[in-house]
Amino acid sequence: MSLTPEIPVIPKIKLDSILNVVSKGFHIDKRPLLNYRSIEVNKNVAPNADSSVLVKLGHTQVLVGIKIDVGQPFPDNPEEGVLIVNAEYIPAASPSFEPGPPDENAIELARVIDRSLRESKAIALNKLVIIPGKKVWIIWLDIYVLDHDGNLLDASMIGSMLALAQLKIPYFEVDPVTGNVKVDKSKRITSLPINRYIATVTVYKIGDVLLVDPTAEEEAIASASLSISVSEEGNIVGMQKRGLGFFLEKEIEQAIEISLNKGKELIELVKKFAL
Amino acid sequence: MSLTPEIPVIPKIKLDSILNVVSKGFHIDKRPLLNYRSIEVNKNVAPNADSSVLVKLGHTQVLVGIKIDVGQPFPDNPEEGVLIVNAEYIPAASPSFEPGPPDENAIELARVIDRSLRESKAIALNKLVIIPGKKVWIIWLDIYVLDHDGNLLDASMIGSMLALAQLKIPYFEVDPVTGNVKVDKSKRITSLPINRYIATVTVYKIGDVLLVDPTAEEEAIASASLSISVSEEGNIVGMQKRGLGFFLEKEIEQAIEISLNKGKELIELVKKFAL
Amino acid sequence: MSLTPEIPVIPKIKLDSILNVVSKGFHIDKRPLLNYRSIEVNKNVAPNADSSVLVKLGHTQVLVGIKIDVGQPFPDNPEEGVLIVNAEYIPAASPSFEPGPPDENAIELARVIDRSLRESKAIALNKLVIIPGKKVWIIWLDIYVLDHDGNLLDASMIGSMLALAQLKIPYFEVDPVTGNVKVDKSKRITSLPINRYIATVTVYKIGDVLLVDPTAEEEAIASASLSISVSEEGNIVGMQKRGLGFFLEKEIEQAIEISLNKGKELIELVKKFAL
Amino acid sequence: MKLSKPQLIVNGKRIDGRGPQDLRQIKIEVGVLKNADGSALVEIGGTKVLAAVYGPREVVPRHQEQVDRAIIRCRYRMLSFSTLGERKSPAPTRREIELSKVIREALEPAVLSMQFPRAAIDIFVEVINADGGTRTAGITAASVALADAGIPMLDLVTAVAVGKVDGVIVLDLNEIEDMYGEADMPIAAMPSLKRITMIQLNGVLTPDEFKKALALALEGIDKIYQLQKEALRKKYVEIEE
Amino acid sequence: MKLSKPQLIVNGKRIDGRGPQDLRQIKIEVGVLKNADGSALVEIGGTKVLAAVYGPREVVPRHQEQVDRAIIRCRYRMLSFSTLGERKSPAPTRREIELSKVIREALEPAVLSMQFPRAAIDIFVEVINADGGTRTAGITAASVALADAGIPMLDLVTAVAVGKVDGVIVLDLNEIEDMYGEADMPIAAMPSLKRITMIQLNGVLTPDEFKKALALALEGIDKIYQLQKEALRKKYVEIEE
Amino acid sequence: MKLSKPQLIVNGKRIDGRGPQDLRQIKIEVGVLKNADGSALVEIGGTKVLAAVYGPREVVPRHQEQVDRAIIRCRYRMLSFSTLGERKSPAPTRREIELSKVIREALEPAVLSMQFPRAAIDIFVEVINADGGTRTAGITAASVALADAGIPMLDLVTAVAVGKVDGVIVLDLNEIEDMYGEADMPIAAMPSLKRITMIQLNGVLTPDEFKKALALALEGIDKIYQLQKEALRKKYVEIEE
Repeated sequence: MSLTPEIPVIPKIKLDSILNVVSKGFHIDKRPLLNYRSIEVNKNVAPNADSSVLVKLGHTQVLVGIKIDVGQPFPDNPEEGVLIVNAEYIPAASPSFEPGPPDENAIELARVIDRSLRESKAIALNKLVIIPGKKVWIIWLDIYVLDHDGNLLDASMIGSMLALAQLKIPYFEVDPVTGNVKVDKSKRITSLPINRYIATVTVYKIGDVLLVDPTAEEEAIASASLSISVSEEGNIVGMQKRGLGFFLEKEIEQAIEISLNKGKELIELVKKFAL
Repeated sequence: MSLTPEIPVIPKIKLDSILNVVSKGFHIDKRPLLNYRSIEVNKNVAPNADSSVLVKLGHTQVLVGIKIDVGQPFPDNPEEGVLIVNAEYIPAASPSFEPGPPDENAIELARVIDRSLRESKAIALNKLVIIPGKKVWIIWLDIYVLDHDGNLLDASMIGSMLALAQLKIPYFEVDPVTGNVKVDKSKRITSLPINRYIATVTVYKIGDVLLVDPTAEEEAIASASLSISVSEEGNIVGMQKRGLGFFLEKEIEQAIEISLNKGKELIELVKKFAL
Repeated sequence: MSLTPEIPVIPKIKLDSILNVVSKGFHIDKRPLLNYRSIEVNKNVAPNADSSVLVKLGHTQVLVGIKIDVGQPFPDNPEEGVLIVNAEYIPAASPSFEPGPPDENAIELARVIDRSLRESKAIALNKLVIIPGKKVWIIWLDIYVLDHDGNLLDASMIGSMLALAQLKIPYFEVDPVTGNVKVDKSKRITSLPINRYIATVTVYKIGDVLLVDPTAEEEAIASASLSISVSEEGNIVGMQKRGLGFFLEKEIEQAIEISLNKGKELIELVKKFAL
Repeated sequence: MKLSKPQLIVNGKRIDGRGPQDLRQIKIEVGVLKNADGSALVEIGGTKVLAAVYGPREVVPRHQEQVDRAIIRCRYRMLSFSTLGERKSPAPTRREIELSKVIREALEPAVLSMQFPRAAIDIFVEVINADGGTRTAGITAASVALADAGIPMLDLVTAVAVGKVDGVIVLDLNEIEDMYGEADMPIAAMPSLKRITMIQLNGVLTPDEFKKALALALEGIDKIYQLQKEALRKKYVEIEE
Repeated sequence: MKLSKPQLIVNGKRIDGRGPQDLRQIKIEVGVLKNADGSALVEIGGTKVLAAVYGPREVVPRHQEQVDRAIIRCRYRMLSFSTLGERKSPAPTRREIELSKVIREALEPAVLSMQFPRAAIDIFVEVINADGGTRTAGITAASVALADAGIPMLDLVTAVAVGKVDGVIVLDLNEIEDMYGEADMPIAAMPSLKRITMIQLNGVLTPDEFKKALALALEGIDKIYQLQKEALRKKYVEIEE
Repeated sequence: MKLSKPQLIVNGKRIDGRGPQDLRQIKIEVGVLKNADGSALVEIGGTKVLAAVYGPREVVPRHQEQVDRAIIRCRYRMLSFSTLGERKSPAPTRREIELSKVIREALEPAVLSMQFPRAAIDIFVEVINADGGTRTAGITAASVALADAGIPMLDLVTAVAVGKVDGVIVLDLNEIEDMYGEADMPIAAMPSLKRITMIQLNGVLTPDEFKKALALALEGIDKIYQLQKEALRKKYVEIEE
C-alpha cells in the first residue's frame, strides 16, 4: 500500500520565513531560485566496484556504484545487454529513513532513472552482447543515498551518468567448446559505449513559485515536483510528477523550459567531470 | 501461527432476530434453509486469461481465471500435468480483509478445492503430458474473492469447475531436435478433458440448525461448517470441517445427505452454464 | 537491526542469593563452578533423519538432526563436500522465544559451530566428493533447541559432533552416461570420516567470577560469555565473546585454561557416547 | 522472443481502426460491489479495471494516522491472469509499487483529506484485464469509486495516456502501441479546475511534440470526464427515483 | 520417481502386520519440557510429535487480544529432518499453515477460553518424525499438553485417521498407506461428549464407506483417549505420592 | 574457482610490503554527514567503512523500549558493490546479521546507556569497500561516530584483527591474508580501561600463539586509539577556534 507520507511539522514562523525568501526569488541559502548548489564528485571511491562515484550536491550525498557481470539477456531482448538500476535510502541519510528494503520513494527514483536511460538509449546496450541470445553483460547500477538534503533524483542521475561514463568493460574470452565466458577484471580495454548524455532536472513548486535544487527544508514544503529528463540533443526523455499537489498547464510549460536550460548546464558539467 | 479470529460484534437484538428466523426454517432473505441464492456467471471476463469466469452467488462475487503454461512435471508424477490452485481474498471484498499474501483462510480454501479436484480425478491430468517426464501443461487456477457475502468455498468451486470446463488447450509444436515447445495461443483445438464434475456443498450450523449458503451476516454467527465435495456419481470426494464449534455424529450424517442432494443440483447448473 | 535484548527482571532478593552462592564457588544447584551438569544423549530419535541425537544437559534439551543429499559444490571449493549448519530456538523452548525464522542468537550459534567445525577440519569434507566440481554430498545439520535451561552452545556442539560421528554415507551409483547419481539410503556402508573431535566450552562471567554451564537463571545475570572451541589436540579452533559486558586480558587467559581442561573432558564423553 | 515491430499507423488509421485522436470504447459502472463503501468498474477497449474504496475509517495500525488529515492508502495490482504471456506472480512488482504511489498522488490533490483527521481512505485498484492504459483507467475508476463512497472532493480526477507511434501523436494507447510506440505519456487531471495531478513520460518527445500531446490528453480527459459524471448521475438518479 | 503402488493388504493383514481395525503402538509422555507450561510427546508407530503449551499469558502484540475470551494460537511444523526424502526447508509450507488452523479448530471447542479474557494460549506442535498421522498425533499430544498446563477443558480431544486401502476401511494409516491408499480421513473428537471437532477427507468414499469409516475412527479415538488419561494420571499421581 | 594459495610472507615481508606487526595506513574523518547526529569514515588500507549514529531518540516501535536504559540498535551492512566478485544481493546475509550483533556487543560496554532510559541509540555501519577488517573498522568508526553524536561513553572502543599467516602472527590482516591465512582474530577493546569487548577467532591457534596474538592486537589497538582521539580533537578544536 502506498500511503500519504507524514508531513514534517515545521513551525509556522520558519515556514513563513522560507515562503518569504522564496517569493523574493531566492533559496534560503541566498542562491537564485534556478541555480543549483555546488556540485562535487569523487571518482572511484569504492575500488571493488567496477565503477563508482560519490556526488555531493550541497549537503546531499549520493554514492553510485556499478558491478558488471556476465549473465543471460531478457528473453524478449536477446540482442541487448541488461541494465538494472536499484536505489536505497540508507537509514543514516535522514532521521526519517528506516532500515529495510527500498521503499516506494527509492523504487520510484530508481525506475525514473532507469526509464530515462533506457528510453533515450543513453548507453548502447546492443553493444553489450557476448553470445547473442545467450550471454550478455549485466550492468548493476546501485544508488545509495548517504545524506539527504534535498533533490535526490537530480543528484542520482548525475552520479549514474558519471558512473556509466567511467565504466570500462573487462577483458573476456569465450571458450569455443563450452561457450563459457572467462572474465579477467584486471584487464579492461573498452569503455562502455555512451550514445548520449542525459540529465534530470526536477522543478519544485512552493506556493506559486517554481524552483530547482531545493534543500531538504525547502523540499518539505513544496506541494509537488516535476522531474524532467532531457538529452543533450534537447529532447525530453522522461517525466515524473511527484507529490500531493498539482501543476497547471502553464506551469508545466515553464518547467519544461527550465529543465531544457538547466539540463544543458548539468550535462556540460557531467561531461567535464567524466574526463 | 494460526489465531482465533476476532468474532464480529453483532448487536444482541440482531443476533436474536437472525436466530429466530433461522429456527423457523428460513434464511434472513426468506429462502428456505436448504436453498441456494441465485447464481449468475459471466464467462470470459478476462480475455488475457486462458479461461475466466465471474460467479455471483447472491452478493458474493468470485473471479476465477486460468493460465496454462508449459512446464516441468513434479518429479514424483512424471506422467501427469500439474494443477496449481491459489486463492486470494482481495481487500476490496470485505472491510475486514487486509492486503497482503493469502492468509490461512484463503490457503485452506484453495487447498480444499485442489484436493477435491485432484482426488476425484475431476480433470484428466494424465492427458496434459507433452513430453513424458519433461514437459507438461501447468494449469494455474487463481481464485479472487471480489465481494464477500458468505459461502465463498461453494462459489469458488462453481467458478473453478466452470473455468476448467471452458479451458481450451493451445496449439503447440515440439521441436524434434531441441525438444523446445512452441505454443500458439491464438489457435486452440482441444478442450481440457473433464472426467467428472464436482460440487462443494458447505453445511453450516447455527444453533442446532443446519443450512446451506448463508449470507455473511448469517455465516458470522455459525459455530462451525462442514464442506463436502461430491462427484456426479454421488461419491464423497473431499471434506473439511471449519470453525470454532463441533458436529455430532448425527449432524454429520445429515450434512452428508444434504450435500449429496444439493451437490447434484449444483452440478446440473454448472453443466448448463458450461455449454 | 541487532537490538539490546530485554534483560529479564529478576527480583533483587533472588539476584543477591545467586550472586552469593556463586561467589562461594558453587552453582545454585550446588555443583562446583567448573562442573557441567549431567549429560544424557538419545541416539536416532528421528529415524527419518540420516542421523539424529537428543542431548540433555541438565534441563536443557537440544535436538540435532542431519540430512545428507547430493548437490553441487561451492564454486570456490569444487573439491569438497558442503556442510550447512542451521539452528532454531523453537518457541516451545522458552517463554521468551517467538515463532519465526531464526533470530540473531540462533544464527550466531549456528555460525560459531559451523566455523569451529570447518576451521578445525573436524570432518573430512574433501572425502565427500562424488564427481569433482559437479556432485558432492551436502550435509544439512539442523539444531533445534527444545528446552532452554542455559548453555545452549556447548550442548549444541555436543549434539552436532555426535550426530556427525554417527552419520553413515548412503550407497550410491553414478550413471556413467548421464552423470546422474542414484542414492540408496537403505544401504549405508561408510561412516562420515571424522578427522578430530571438537568441543565448545563457554565460560560465563557473573560479577568477577568465571564459571561454566550455567542454568538459564544464572545465565540471565552473566554480564558476558566467551565460547572457546578446542580440538582434541589441545588447540583453540574458535572463539566468540557474547553479551553486554567485557573481559579483562587476565580473565581471557583463565577462560582459555578452563576451556582446554573442560574441553578434554567433553571430548572424552562424546567419544564414549559415539561408540 | 521480441516480435519485430508491426506497422502501427496505416493510411492514417491505427492498428485497431481508430484515428489518432480517438478514444477506445469506454464503459463505466458505479457501485459494483456490495461491501466496499464505493466501487467502480472501468472498461476502456480491452482494459478492465476494478476500483474499490473504504473510508473514511479508523487507521490500523494506529501509528500511521495523522492528526490533521485523513491518510490515503492505495494499492494498484494486476491479477495473475490479467496480462498476455505467462501467469504473473502475485508478489508485488516494483512497477506495481511505483504505480500505487503514482495513482495515490494523482488522487490526493482532489480529496478533501483535511475534513477527516485521524482517518484512512483506502483505495484498491485491481486490473482484471490489461490492454494498455491500466494506470489511467485505474485513476478514472478510483475517482468514481471515491465519489460513490461519498468522499468529498474538489473535482473528479480523470486520466488517459497520449503517446507517439510511428511518428504520430495519438490518444489512448493500447497495449501494442504502448509496446512498440516511441512514447507513452499517461496524464491525469481535475478537469473542471484544469489541474494536472499526474504526468509521466516513458519515451522520447521533442518539446513541440510534448505540447501537442499534452493538449490532446486534456481533450481526451474532458470526454472521459463526461462519461464519469454520467455514470454517477445514472446510479444516483436511479436511486432517487 | 513415483514407485509403483505396493499391495497394501495381503491375506487380510496390512503392510506392517496389523489387522484393518488395529492401532499402531502408542506411547504418550506428559511434561517432557521444563519451560513450557504443559507438554507431551506422542509416539504412534514411527510418528513422533512433541506438543508444548504456554498460557494463559499476556497477548503480544496487544492488538490480537479479545475482550471476552482467550485467543488460541497454534503452530504445526515439521522439523527439517522429520520426513523421508530431502531436507525440508524451514519456511512454512501451505500445508503447515492449513494444518495449524485445522489443529487449532480441533482444539477450540474443548478449551474454556471464556475464562481467560484478554489472554493467549499458545500451542506449538513439532513433528520430530513423520510416518503418517502427524496432524492427529499432534492434536492428541496438544490436548494432553493443554491439560498438563492446567488449562480448563470440557474434555480432552483425541484424534486418529481412518481410510481406505486396497478397498478396505482401515484404522490409523501409516505413511505408505496414506500415500498409496484411496482415502485418508483424519478425525478428532471430544470422546466423552461425542463431539466431532475435526474431520477432513482426502480421497474418495461412497456414503456407506464413509459411515463405516467414521464409526471405526470413533472406536479408535476411544482407545487412544484411555491412553491419554492414563498418561496424565501417571504423571499427576506420581507427583501426589 | 579457488586460486591456489599464494605465498603470504616472503623474506619476513607481507604481501603488501608490511612487516608482521605493522598496521596498514589509516585515515579517520569525523562528522562526514549532515543529517546524522554523529558520523565517521574510517579507511584502513583498501577497506572503507562509514558509520552513522542517531540518538538518543524516541524508540519506534514503542514496545522495544526499556524502562531503565537506552537500547542500542546496530546494523552492519556491505554495499552491493563493496566486495570483489559479483554484485552482492542487498538482502541481509547471515554473516551481516551476526556481525551486527557482534559490533553492537563490542560497543555496549562503553556506552552509558543507563543515562537515557526509554531512548534508542541507532548505529549504522556501511561497508563501502571491503579489503579485510571491515567489522573492526566498523567498530572503530562507530565509536568515533558515537563520540561525535555526543553520546556519553566510558571510553572509545577500538578494534583490529590479528591472525596467523604462513605460520607468522601478524597484525591487521588484509583480504588476501584473511582468505588464505591460518587464523583471523578480530578484537575490540576500551583501550584506557584495558577491557576487551569483542573477540572472535576464525581459525586454529595454539594457546601460545593465542597469547602472542592477543598482545599484538592490544598494541595495534593502542595505536589506532591515538588516531581516533586525534581525529575527534581535530574536528572539535577546529570548531572551537
